[in-house]
Amino acid sequence: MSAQTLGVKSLGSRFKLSGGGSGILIALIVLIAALGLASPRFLSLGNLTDITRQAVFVAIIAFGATLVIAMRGIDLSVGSTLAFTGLIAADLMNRGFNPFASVAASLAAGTLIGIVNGVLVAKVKIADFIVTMAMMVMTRGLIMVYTEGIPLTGLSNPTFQMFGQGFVWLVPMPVLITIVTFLAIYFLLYQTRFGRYTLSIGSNPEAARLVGIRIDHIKITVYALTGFLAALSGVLLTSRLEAAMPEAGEGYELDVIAAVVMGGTSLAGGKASLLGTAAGAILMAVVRNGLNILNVNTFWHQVVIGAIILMAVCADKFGGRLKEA
Amino acid sequence: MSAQTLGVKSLGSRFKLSGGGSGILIALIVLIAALGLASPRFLSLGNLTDITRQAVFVAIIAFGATLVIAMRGIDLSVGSTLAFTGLIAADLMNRGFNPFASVAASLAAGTLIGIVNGVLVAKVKIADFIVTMAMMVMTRGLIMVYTEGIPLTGLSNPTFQMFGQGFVWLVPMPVLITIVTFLAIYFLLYQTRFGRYTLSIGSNPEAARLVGIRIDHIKITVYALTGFLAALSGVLLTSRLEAAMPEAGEGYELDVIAAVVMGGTSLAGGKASLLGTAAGAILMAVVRNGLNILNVNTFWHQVVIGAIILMAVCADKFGGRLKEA
Amino acid sequence: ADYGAAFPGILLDKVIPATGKEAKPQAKAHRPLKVGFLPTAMDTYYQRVLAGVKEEIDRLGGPSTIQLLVQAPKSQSATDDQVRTMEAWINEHVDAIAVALYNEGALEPLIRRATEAGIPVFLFNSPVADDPYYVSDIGYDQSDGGRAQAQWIVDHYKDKGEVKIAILEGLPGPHTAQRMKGFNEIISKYPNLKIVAKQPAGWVRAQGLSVTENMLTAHPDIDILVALYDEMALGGLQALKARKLNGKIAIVGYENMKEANDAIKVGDFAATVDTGAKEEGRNIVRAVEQFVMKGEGVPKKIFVAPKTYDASNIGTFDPSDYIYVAKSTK
Amino acid sequence: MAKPEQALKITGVGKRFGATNALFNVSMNLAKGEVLGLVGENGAGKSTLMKILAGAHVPDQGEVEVNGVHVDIREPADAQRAGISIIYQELSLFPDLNAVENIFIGREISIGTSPRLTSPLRKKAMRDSAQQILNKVLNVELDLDCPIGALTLAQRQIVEIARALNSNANILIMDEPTEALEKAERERLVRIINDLKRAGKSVIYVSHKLDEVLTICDRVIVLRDGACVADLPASALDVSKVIGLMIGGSLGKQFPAKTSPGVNPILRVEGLSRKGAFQDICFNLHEGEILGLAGLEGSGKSPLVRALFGDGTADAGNIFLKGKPVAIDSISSAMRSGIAFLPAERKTQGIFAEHSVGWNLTASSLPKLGGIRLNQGAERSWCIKYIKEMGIKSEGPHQPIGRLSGGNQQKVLLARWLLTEPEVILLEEPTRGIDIKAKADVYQLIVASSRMGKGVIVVSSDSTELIGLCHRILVMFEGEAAGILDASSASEETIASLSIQRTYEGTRGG
Ligand SMILES: Nc1ncnc2c1ncn2[C@@H]1O[C@H](COP(=O)(O)OP(=O)(O)OP(=O)(O)O)[C@@H](O)[C@H]1O
Ligand SMILES: Nc1ncnc2c1ncn2[C@@H]1O[C@H](COP(=O)(O)OP(=O)(O)OP(=O)(O)O)[C@@H](O)[C@H]1O
Ligand SMILES: [Mg+2]
Ligand SMILES: [Mg+2]
Repeated sequence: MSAQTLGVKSLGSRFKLSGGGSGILIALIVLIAALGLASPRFLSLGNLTDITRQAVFVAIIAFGATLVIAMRGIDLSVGSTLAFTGLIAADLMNRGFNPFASVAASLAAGTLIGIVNGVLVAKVKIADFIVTMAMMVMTRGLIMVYTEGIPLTGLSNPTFQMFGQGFVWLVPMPVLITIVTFLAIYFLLYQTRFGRYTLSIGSNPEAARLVGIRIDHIKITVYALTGFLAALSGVLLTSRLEAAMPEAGEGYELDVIAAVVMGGTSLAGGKASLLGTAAGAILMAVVRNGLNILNVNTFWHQVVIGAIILMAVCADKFGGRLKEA
Repeated sequence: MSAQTLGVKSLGSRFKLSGGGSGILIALIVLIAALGLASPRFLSLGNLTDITRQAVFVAIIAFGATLVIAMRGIDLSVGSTLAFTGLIAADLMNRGFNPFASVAASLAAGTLIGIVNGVLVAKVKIADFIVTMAMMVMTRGLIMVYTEGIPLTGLSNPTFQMFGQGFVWLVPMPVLITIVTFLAIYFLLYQTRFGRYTLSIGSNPEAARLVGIRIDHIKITVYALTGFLAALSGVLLTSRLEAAMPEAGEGYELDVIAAVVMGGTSLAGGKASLLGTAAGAILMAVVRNGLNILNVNTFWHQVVIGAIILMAVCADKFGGRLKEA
Repeated sequence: ADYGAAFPGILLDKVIPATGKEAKPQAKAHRPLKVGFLPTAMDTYYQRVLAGVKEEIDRLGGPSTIQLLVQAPKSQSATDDQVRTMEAWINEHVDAIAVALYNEGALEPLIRRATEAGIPVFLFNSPVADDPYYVSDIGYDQSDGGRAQAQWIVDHYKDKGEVKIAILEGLPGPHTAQRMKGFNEIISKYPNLKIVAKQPAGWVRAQGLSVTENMLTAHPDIDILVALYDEMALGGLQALKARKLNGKIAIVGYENMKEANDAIKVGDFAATVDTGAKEEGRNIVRAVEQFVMKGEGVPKKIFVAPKTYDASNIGTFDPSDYIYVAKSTK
Repeated sequence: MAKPEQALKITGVGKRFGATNALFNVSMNLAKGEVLGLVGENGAGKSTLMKILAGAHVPDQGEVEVNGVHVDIREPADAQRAGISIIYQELSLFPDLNAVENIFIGREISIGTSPRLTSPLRKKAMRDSAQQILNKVLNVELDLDCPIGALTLAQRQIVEIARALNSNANILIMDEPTEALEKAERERLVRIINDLKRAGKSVIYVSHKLDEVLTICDRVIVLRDGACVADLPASALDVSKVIGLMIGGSLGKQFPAKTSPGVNPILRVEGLSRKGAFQDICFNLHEGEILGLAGLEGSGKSPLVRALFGDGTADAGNIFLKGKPVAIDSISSAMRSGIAFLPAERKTQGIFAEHSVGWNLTASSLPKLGGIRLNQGAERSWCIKYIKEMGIKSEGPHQPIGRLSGGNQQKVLLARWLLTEPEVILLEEPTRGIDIKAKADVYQLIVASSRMGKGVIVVSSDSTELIGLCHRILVMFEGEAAGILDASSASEETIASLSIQRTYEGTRGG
């Protein structure tokens, strides 16, 4: 009985997760079904594998962004961070460092960028939108300074290629890494103080201070985590493309936020739906894949994508209501 | 005496305007002085005219965005709207319509896009960030569908060219139009019910509802106004370039928000500093102008721009504090 | 083999040896052949390439012979859009893929994967093609474009005393780098030709305008405005017009866009470089024909020479080169 | 006689905020097992002092000792460590979190010995003890799964109390904990305080309900303008003495004399119903009449008044203004028909905090300030007029209203609606959280406007207020009008029994 109510409870406390997330899940399933009917190839194992592999780069970052947004923050710098950290990994590899060292350095760099964001937001108290936007511009600039716009290529080290291209049985390595990341963040968000405090800050910052939550500490950590994840995504992308592109990750900031919000996490903060975020990221990949598979007139792509984002959010409102009722 | 205190009062009620705006003004003056020292040519009338002409496109839109943000909203669709409406004007001109008719149609189209944004936000109650982001993507898509990526050119009609290239005495027409727009919005924002209601919604939506403000109505109007201004900017740009470019206005959404927030209008809503916004827009143009004049190495441009945005916002915090003390 | 017949105007000195990792030629019997066409974006330039592709397909019998799949990313640099499209096409087992690389080393794993799947990959308009898998790299040498611009300047200004040059670059990247490389190679030989300003204008007209204005403020006395793309040059022209300097300051553009071409006729532009966009498109299809229909090998690089147009020879340019001319009307 | 053990000792605490000297050399002590009352006007410094003890404010000077050892309280965590826990006047809860999460926020139970940010939470344990506190101690039934943003103010107040109790602190601070509570709940709180006392814990009790303070507390400290003006055993005090100490003078009688209302109804409500909110409500409101609206939380009084204001419309029934039927389907239509509404939650539903008093005053009557261009001169002169008439303490029309005390904020909001020259004024908890003097002022203003022939409806959870202020009192129960009492014959008991009667029957029947 009490175990049962516990079940109910956790459902409740994750209401937004299931509720807010449910709409997008429905939308996703409908879309997949529709595409499956439209083109037999769509549901082929190969294609589904590709879709997941295409989704991971946005997904991983979006997991971090879910925390940021649940905290009533925003992070526009993720795309540049992805490119910057990918570059670092590639550069170190090319200088003959061992792959793991290079990756570690790259992840550290991402975390550092996140910390800078966090400090400027939490300590200097500049609006997160501006801080991360400036960081986005500056980081992209530093990339240009360093690469002069020319990618770093020739990353032929098989160990390094594993990260982005390897398989474990049938599961692509990047997908595996993404799943592990998801579970880790899921645990952090719903099972630990850290997650509680993150949501509390998003729900009522002043109260969070009054109950003794160290807001700055949490904020900086959340941005750092997001920077770390952007770097992880950067490493995977670099390993996947065997090159670090100076322009990598351009426009990711918006894709990421779209995935999070489509997933049912509100920009007003206080609630988060990590499952929804994952669904949101996959949905974006599915749509684009579908457009290619159906060879939709290339000029119509943006129109369709925009429309689907809107529909997904509506579906989510609707799905949410369903639950609430 | 009472007149004096009245002055004090209006100062008080426009606190953010002066306080929040003061920092950016300081930053702007410092920057201009510095550039003046670095290059004598910088302060030439010609160059200052160029700068203002370069600033207007972002400035005009930023005036609208100031209202949106003061209302606690956000509009990412302005860049696409600018391109779309510029296209409409150009297309109609090429079809031989009279310039004023073409411009009117283009402004109407911008307003319509704004209304759609507003309705989706206010009535359907979808997050403004998502609505306007989807609108941004879709509108850009429609542009591609229509132009297939090729600009519309050959706008040789002198009347139409007036808008973007004409002069009234020494004042460039677009600058004149921008000044008029500024005064109009300034009046709307600080002297009319509409402005009060807009700020009230940003300050405390629930209280706004309970004093009988028709929130949907105001929101839709504000987005419509912003769409209108984006179109106005689009017309000016098209007339200036004698061509409508499919990629016009890309990235404007961020420039605009940066200008507004640098100007001292908080994303938390409730307060607005239109003067600050104008300063913010000019600052962006000054920076880019300075980079070119000093022939700064290409690769460093973005780094500098990002850094200056951050500094300007800090300056504003600082300036703001100065006032409060 | 005499490639000249199959590919008129090909620069054989640009051809490099094959690596052996490429897909092998094969004469495919089934029709229509599915060919993917994947530029880095859809704009004036690629539309012109596409026109060439379509006309050449018409020559081979139209859609019943080659079914053309066209997909373009939302922006120049959206490499991961290209990744998606490539993967979709590979899963679809198209017969050939023609892709434009935005950057050096882009898509290498995808090109490899396609090649391993037996799908030949042709590159076009790719500033730097250095992966070992592509069958053929079609287009022109970007640094030749820069050389052509420089050469025109040299021919007209080498003994005009000190000449001040301002340059509108594109976004930092290989296109800018390659074109500047070629340009500098030649200009640097002439000490009287001075580059006084070099600023980025993001490939677009609006920035071409404002950056030119700003450069003119710093250097009112420039003699030549060089732009690495006509869009930026046309923006620059607006700036000159506003100062009544059009025709006085020589604009040297790049790409021979229609407007640039007209501008030369009225003397607003001094010169522009045509990089053979439409011919590039034709060569793509010719290469596909050779490799996938006839089963014959093709050169690893199918490059043509950029052609400089100015007042002296602008009349010789055939305007139909801008558009797709359906077969029937030919 | 053995001196009782010191739980808390404050010496020479001072605090200023810019110009205002909030606290000035305040010293006090608190014995273990003692309940100390803290009273004073709005703005006297009570909350500031308490916030200092809770670590929300850092004092400019002064010492704090807990159990005889000096403690340096710089942030809330320090206070928690020192065993001090507080119920904030402005609740500090998290609307998106549920009751359990709110009760345990900052004190989560987790697996493992040292509580780390990342150690897994023991949710069941927390849920069980939350259940324990709510059901056994406070004996309330709450939906533990619903985000508390969806709960009523009273329920939220309970959660805040539960959180404080759950902290097992030795020193419990309650800053106006009963403002939002029903009589029954208030009585329960009194019992809880006595239990705490018996358990040797100390309580500081801040309230404007002086009788309550005198019954609960052993000792009472009076603050005036940030200084401690009296520290006396409760037994030595009565309400009027306390008032005297608070305001440094005597207060005329709290409730102004009633004038008999006119005969013709200004507002008539016939069979007004909305499913799940209120059913078949009928009453007349006469010119110059003040009608009280009593009933427990959830009895439908709030939805009813809001329906009269067009905030959520009724599905059945008719509303007549001055005999003419009116369709009230939106707030603006209600305002057009001359109805005004003052919501209970001042902070979240009333004020535009960062904007000036003048701005807030005219928020609902801007059309009066001219067709297109707002006449800000007129705004200012009206504002000055009301500030004078209503005795609003402020630096003037330009001062941000957020800086005013609640009492003064309330007066401005009242003025906001009087400025619309309404026929009918609906007031929800008009004196919540404001001091006894401000209350008297507000009562004056209400009666004054009724004298001008307006009809007034007062929703309040404070029966004394209703009896003292109103002519008649409509008591609601489970959405129905349980009865209309004549104030002259009504008593707290009759109101209470009417508002819970059927629960008696229900319990008898069941
Ligand atoms: N956040 C603040 N900023 C500046 N001054 C403040 C602040 N809070 C309180 N004050 C000052 O401290 C004084 C005491 O305020 P406080 O809130 O303690 O009054 P109070 O006794 O709690 O009133 P009430 O009985 O209504 O709760 C006020 O007069 C005010 O001048
Ligand atoms: N942010 C602030 N800045 C300056 N003074 C303030 C501020 N907040 C409150 N005050 C002062 O504190 C005094 C009382 O403030 P407080 O917040 O305690 O109101 P209040 O009387 O407690 O209202 P309520 O009891 O309804 O909460 C007022 O006189 C006001 O001037
Ligand atoms: Mg208080
Ligand atoms: Mg108070």
